[in-house]
Amino acid sequence: MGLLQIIILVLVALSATSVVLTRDPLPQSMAASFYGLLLGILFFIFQAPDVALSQIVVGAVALPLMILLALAKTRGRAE
Amino acid sequence: MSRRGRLFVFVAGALGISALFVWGFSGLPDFGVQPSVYGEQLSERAVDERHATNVVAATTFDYRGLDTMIEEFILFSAVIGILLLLRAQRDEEEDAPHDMAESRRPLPTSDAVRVFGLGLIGPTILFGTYVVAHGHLTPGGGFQGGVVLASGLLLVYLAGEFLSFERLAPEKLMEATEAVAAWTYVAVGLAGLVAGGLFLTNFLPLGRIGDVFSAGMIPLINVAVALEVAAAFVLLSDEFLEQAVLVRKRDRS
Amino acid sequence: MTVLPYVVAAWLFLIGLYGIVTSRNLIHLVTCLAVTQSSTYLLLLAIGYQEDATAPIFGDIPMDAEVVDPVVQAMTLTDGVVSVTVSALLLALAVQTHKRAGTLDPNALRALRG
Amino acid sequence: MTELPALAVAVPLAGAAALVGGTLLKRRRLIDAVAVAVAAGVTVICALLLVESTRGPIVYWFGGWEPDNGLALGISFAIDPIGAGLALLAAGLATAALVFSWRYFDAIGGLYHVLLLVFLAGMVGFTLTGDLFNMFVFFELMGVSAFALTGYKVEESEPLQGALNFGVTNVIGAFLILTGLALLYGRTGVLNLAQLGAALQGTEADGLVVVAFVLLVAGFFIKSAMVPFHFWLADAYAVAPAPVCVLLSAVMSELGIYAIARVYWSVFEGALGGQAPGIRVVIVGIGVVTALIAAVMCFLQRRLKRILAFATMSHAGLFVVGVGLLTPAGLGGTAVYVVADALVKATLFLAIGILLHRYGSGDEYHLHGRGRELPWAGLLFVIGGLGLAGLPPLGTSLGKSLIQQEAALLGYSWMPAVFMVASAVTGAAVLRAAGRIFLGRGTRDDSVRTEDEDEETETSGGEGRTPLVMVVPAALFALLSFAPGLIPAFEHSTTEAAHRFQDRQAYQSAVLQGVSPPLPALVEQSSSPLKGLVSGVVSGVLAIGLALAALSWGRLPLALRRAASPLARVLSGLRNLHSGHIGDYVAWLTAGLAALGGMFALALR
Repeated sequence: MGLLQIIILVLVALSATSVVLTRDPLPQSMAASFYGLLLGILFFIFQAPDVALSQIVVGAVALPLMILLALAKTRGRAE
Repeated sequence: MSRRGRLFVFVAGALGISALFVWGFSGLPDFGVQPSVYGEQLSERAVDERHATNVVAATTFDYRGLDTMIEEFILFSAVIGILLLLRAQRDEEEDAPHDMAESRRPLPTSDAVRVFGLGLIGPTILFGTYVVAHGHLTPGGGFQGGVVLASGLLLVYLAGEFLSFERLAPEKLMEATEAVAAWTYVAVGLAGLVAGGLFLTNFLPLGRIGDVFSAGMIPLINVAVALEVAAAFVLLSDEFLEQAVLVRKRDRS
Repeated sequence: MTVLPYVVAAWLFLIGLYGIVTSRNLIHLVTCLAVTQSSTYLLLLAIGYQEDATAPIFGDIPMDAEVVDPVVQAMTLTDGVVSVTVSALLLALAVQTHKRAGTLDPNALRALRG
Repeated sequence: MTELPALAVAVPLAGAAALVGGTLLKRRRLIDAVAVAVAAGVTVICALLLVESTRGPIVYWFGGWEPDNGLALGISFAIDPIGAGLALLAAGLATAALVFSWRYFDAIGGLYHVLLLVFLAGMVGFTLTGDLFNMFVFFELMGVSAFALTGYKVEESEPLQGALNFGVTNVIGAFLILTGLALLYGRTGVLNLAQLGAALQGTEADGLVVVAFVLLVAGFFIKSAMVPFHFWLADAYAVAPAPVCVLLSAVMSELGIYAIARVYWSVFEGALGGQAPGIRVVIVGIGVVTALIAAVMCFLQRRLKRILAFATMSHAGLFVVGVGLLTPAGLGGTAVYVVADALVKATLFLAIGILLHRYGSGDEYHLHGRGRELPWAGLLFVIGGLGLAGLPPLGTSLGKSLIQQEAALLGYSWMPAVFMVASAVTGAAVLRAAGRIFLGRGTRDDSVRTEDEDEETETSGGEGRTPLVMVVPAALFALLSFAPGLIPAFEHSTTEAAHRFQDRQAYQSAVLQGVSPPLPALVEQSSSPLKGLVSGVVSGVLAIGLALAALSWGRLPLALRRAASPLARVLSGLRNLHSGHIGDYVAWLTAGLAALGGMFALALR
């Protein structure tokens, strides 16, 4: 397998780890967005453009956005 | 359990699972060598049989169309579930629903952001439509395009106000759109019955390979899915946004 | 290196579970769940991948070209949409829980004992 | 007629989408009527499918994609009597739940009905499908609608936590299933169950096959709540509305077990069948442990729904024993037992719903003596409690005795003792609660004050009278729960169905070649009904005795109560494991998966 694949795979693993270890949800949503983007790139390299596109709109945009909104909701009433 | 006890149980389990994965995954073919029987077969026949150049779309919406229909209903029921969950809450909180033109403004939006956002709306919608319409030809389709379309509507929120977003995408309309889109998928399936085939059998002409109007019912389903996804996503954002707005309002008062 | 994709998939699965087990915030937990789920995308796509083959889209390539498996891609697409949907539902539950209990910390939520 | 398989799923889904229109119009009675009509329609469809499937498997290829040279291109439903029977059970119970809900909720709109119909479609599709990935998708559909239904309304404190625990653990279960599927696909390159079975047939059972089997079994064990994957269940049932509990408890748990049977016989038996004794030990062992632990937990509860939640789990453990015997007689006995038990649990959950509707509480101490004015509801509880205990002539006794007989033939001579304990203890818990509520026996409150004094209710409570639409379904189920034991043909036809279910060659040729071989002639099994009668009566009497002992605990000799105190310590340790903490649950799930893998690895080495 190509060097590019190896690099991206390792980056995906590292990025996933950082998503999990970022305990504060606000920075975590940013990390998750970056992770979604990396996965999207990986899927492009795996010759899966359909999945990659879906991963980018969903994983890098939609899900982090919803997390942010949920946070806004719960932050507002933190005592 | 104490934090440490929990971690201990987990680590013990995780070690076991790692061993299990090594044992199981080692039976897989080497990465990048073996095409599957099923996948190869579909790649060979999809263009001829379905006149769709995107084999993934042909698989998703035709050969394995039932999966996608059910998946659409997963989305549908999740949205209904969220409406149910958050609506109960809103009823309790929205004590005085009429005073709010002023306080509903969540954040003062700067002019630069506003112009930027407004400028993006057109291209976004256009791009979304393109992605949906060419789903059977090139990468993309109802899901990806649907989210893009919804983002176009959300830009209105970014550019302007929550209120105008509400006006553009009133909740009732979105709910109805979502239901109609979900219903359309079933109706397409039933149309296959009426046309003399089985449920989800293609009943439209296949057209010329490469045309936007080709591949039978796939573009139609793509549009239904796009509407479903876009409406669902707008509804979800709207539902969460409204929650956030209500909270800010309360904090201010 | 040919096992690397499988190793990474296993890693994503376990690290996500680790996050869930040790999470102190339900929203954080839902994100970790999404990480766990991404392991299945990677596994499926890696199984369907073929060296030197292109995407299964016959727009600009000859009809007899080698392409990667379209079925795993269809499955991953479905899986991905399901995943984000479930995440949204769980987020709504988390928001609602926060409203009732005033906290998102699983350690503080102990109403269902015994 | 040929379109029935598709309609079984399309009708409830189309109905659900159409009902959204009804919610926008805010016509509650219209919504109720349409929802009940749709569910009743699905019931009829499933009944027709059941009748038709007794003549041979029904195979339906969606989109008309029939196999090409024996290779499946599309998705098929492959319907046999057991799958169709479960679908019928789900549809019938959903109809009853909707009728019951007519007057049960006052303030809710139609979204509840929409979700219930989607849930029904998910369950029906799950039982009928013949494709592994499609099974996963239906599993998720069932899950998503069930989480939302569980978390939607508040009865006791922190209800959403129950839905969250339910959601997170079940989603992880779905990942396990998908990972197992990916392994199988990597090996065989196909997804149709029959095709998978054909591809694995006669191959060596190496690590990949075993691990795929472990992952699928673990995923489905999460759904059916086997120890140690069970923690979510009591949390979810304690908070779900009573009519939803009927579906969760009487069908959804069973579907996990059905799925294990389905994948074992259609996919894995060809590769793993030679090592059936090893698999049997593991699965039966897990069933036994679950049955006993859950029975104990059941007896320790005071909230009616939690009592029933653990009773559900305990009996699901017994179902797993029946299926895990891996023989036609074991599966047939389980089928009888599942139907009978479903009717009993439906009766009980609806009876609890009636109490909640009337008194706004589902706690046996709060309700102490208040049920005196509702003797008929007390009767429902007593029938239910004795049904759980398996007293003849209730149908449960027949199912249990069939499984016990088969277990004894396979060398598990101690199995009747397990069945007796699990049945008697779960039955006793219900009878004890009934004695306290309807007769005012026992103490008014125990020493422990509960934290949920201000429990909210899912219905308005305090209703002066109970509407007929709530009484009739409950009474109907109580009557029906006698039926399986009294109709002799029922036992015969389930045994036949079980034989067919396990005939992998016939399944493959029906699905892939479209040819149904003639049905094999059945060997009549000599059953001794007397034996079942004795053990049934014994557990019934034991249950009554235990319930009476619990109600007069304070009056028992002090020495006896002292002797029980070490036991109490063990029990409180067990209770503490059920912490309500999602992190704990997932940690146990991880360890459980590893343990399950280890056990299968040893058994199948």
